[in-house]
Amino acid sequence: MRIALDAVSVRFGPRTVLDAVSVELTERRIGVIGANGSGKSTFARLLNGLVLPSAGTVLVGADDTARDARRIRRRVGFVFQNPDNQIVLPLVEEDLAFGLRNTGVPRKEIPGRVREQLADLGIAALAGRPSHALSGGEKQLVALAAVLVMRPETVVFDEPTTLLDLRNRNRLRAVIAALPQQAVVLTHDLGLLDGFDRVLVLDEGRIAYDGPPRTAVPWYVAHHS
Amino acid sequence: MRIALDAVSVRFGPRTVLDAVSVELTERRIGVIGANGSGKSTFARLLNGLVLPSAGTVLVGADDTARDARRIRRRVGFVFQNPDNQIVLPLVEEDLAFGLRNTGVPRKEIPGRVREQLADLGIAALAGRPSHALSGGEKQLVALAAVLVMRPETVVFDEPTTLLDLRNRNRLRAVIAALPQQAVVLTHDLGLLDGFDRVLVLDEGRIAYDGPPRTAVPWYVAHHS
Amino acid sequence: MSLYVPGTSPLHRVPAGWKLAVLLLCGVAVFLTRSVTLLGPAAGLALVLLLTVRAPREQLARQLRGPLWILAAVVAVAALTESGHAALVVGLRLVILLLTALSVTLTTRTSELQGVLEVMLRPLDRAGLVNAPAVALAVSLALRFIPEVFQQFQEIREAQAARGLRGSPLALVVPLVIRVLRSAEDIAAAIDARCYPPARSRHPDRDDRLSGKAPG
Amino acid sequence: MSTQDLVLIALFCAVIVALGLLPPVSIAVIPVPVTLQTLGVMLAGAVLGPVRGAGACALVVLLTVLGLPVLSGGRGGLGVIPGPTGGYLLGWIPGAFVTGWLVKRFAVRAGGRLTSLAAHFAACLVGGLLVVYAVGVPWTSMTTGLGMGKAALGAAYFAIGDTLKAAVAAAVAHHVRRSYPIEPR
Ligand SMILES: Nc1ncnc2c1ncn2[C@@H]1O[C@H](COP(=O)(O)OP(=O)(O)OP(=O)(O)O)[C@@H](O)[C@H]1O
Ligand SMILES: Nc1ncnc2c1ncn2[C@@H]1O[C@H](COP(=O)(O)OP(=O)(O)OP(=O)(O)O)[C@@H](O)[C@H]1O
Ligand SMILES: O=C(O)CCCC[C@@H]1SC[C@@H]2NC(=O)N[C@@H]21
Ligand SMILES: [Mg+2]
Ligand SMILES: [Mg+2]
Repeated sequence: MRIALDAVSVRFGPRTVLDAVSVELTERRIGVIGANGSGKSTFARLLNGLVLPSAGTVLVGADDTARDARRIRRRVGFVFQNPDNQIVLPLVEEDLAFGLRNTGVPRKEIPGRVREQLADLGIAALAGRPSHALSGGEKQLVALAAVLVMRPETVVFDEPTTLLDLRNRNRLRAVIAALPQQAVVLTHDLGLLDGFDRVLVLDEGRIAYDGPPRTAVPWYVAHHS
Repeated sequence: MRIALDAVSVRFGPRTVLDAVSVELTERRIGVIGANGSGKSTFARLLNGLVLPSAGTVLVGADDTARDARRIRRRVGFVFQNPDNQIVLPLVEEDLAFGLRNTGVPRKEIPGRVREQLADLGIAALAGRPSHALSGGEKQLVALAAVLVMRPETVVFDEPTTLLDLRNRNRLRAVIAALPQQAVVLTHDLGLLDGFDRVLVLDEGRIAYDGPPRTAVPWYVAHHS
Repeated sequence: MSLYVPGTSPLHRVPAGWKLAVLLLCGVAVFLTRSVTLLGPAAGLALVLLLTVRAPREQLARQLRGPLWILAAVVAVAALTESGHAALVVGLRLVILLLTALSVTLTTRTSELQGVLEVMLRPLDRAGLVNAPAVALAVSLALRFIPEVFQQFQEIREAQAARGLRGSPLALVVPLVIRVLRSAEDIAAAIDARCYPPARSRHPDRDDRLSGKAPG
Repeated sequence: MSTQDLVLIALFCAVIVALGLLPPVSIAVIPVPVTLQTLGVMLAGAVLGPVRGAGACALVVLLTVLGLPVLSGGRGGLGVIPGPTGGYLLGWIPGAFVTGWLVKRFAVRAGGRLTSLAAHFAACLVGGLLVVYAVGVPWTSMTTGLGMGKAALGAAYFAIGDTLKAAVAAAVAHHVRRSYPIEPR
């Protein structure tokens, strides 16, 4: 899908957090990196209308996030930085089923798709567990599963590996690599970007570098430390 | 300080999360690693009485967490996995001052100590910012500062680097290395443990390995992936 | 977290709708009589009913302790200011209501009651007075977030205790409320991202701007 | 009603329940429900506004009736409603509504710090105390057959605590409005 930012600024009160950013995202694997507070999460939230531009426009396909936010949110899946806010029902399996029920997937197919998605992420055993009693990493995987099971056209990941152990981090890397959809990944885990098509480096609300990971990651490391 | 777990089990309903763990923590730099759901956060919460053992006892110095939780909490600082729950006042500097005021630090000294602590972590610029509107990494650093400014005898860090960028991660590593106090660090970020005195590897609620990082980290990597 | 006690007693096997209907009748009936010879045996029956449920003793004690104290106070006031008979009538009525309602609560799954609720809401939903799916979602959301909010509460208290503060309600509740307001934005976004409300809902897609906080 | 309104209702319901899980500040030996939950009721009205505030309380009532142990001391179930405190519980719904309506009408635009605090306090007192008791007392009288005067004894017993809670709720609502304003609705 084509996501286009045209001269987008985001201001919170007196602070300018994103400053006249123009960029067109069409590649399948896009990474966004940058220092703490550089504006990554804000950038991500622009892509599904959770934050609206103070100036400029964000187009997702042909829709403007300022007008068609609801429709856009169905097409752009979003995995939040904090998984707590993303698991909305009391049991893990109910939570995954929730989105499917809303989109009118036939009742009979739902349990199968839920099981399949959980197995894909290696967390089939969590199906019947209460959501609040999961460990941090378990929550992160469940939140991810709940978004992927919806099969959105584009998936935005805001730091998807923060709470994961080695094995699950590798698994997630494989899952992202295998996704048929477009993926936008914001992360401090630079190794996650191997094989990506394009990496943006944010610095104080501007795109400071834009290129393939092969050059962008070293550029970031050199300029950042 | 000497922290001693004696045959400690933790059960949540039918699930046994820690299983008859006995260990004595006296070293200055102790790491705890293990897969997602292996029991690290539960282990950490035992150390300051936030979780009480279903069986066995936890002694911190001469105090039992089941009886003297309040006194122990002043001696054992705790940096939570999720910084959101830890920041309590609307402005960053107020938040740091808050603990100092409560413990009767003379009024005049407070602003100085707050400034110094923020500068130590490289976040002096955040002093006047509203604490709920910080980025993920900024929050994590503020939560850390708020605990360190109290100068507890022991500091427990539950995954302190998850949201940090490269520079801040390195800074945190240096801060931990320079801490005069005992530190217990639970993390998936294995590089953080360089130079530690001792590393415990948790596996399904038991201590599966106990040794210096030189041997413990490779052991974990080999057994885990 | 429900009060339901798993079991196979006769009361467990009665459909939830029936139990509620009988309970309602019972509630009306006890106020139609002041006869101790009727109310007395009825109270005995209610007690037997509760005992057939075979609930754990602590569970029963917790549910009954508070109400029984209030009951005792009420009976005492009635006995002192009115008559022994009046006190007996009041006491028996409340005992009957308390015990039968508790028997139903202990033997009926939350999900069954939710089912009854849905049936009762259906006509209201059709009349456009209530949005039944929204009520159902609200119930589920509350169940999901009660433990989470409680945990946040404890962590905030914990973090404050570690920093020398004890028992200041203001310092405890302000951060909790702000957290709740903030997370509501994310939770709502997560729900919308999962295509709520369902397409065939009576409520057409309105583009209700999520946050009053969003810039622009 | 937007999704966010629904979420806020559910979350404040959770706050009210969580306040009941805290070890009760027992004033007397008698375990009469002197509960911090009324603080939550006032907050729901004062922070969220009339409609959502009342919604949060209605949800608590619904969960109670569905047999969940959401009231202080882990009580719940159908028996609460016909019991002597059932009226107070039901009174939470109009109580939060009136609190919210008053806050929206008078407190939000109040100028200085003191005026704002006083306006919030008055709103919490009228909604969270008067309105709740106005439902609770006749209900107690009805279910127990006692006269209104005697039933009002219960209200008198709760009044000191509830006045304190109104003060706390007012201060909390005032602070929250300063650092994280949302429009009462
Ligand atoms: N609602 C808000 N109000 C005011 N300032 C905000 C708000 N949200 C974010 N900010 C500020 O905007 C800047 C960018 O925040 P953002 O969350 O986008 O950073 P980030 O790149 O994701 O950082 P991190 O790596 O730490 O997650 C930060 O300095 C943050 O303090
Ligand atoms: N309150 C609770 N009730 C029931 N189970 C719980 C509770 N808290 C934790 N658990 C379970 O106990 C196990 C250990 O949890 P814990 O949070 O200690 O793991 P962890 O090692 O910190 O994992 P992570 O690396 O993902 O943070 C997990 O499987 C978790 O689901
Ligand atoms: O818990 C219950 O049984 C229902 C609520 C009764 C509590 C009432 S509300 C007003 C008054 N103030 C209190 O602190 N408790 C009572
Ligand atoms: Mg971020
Ligand atoms: Mg953990």
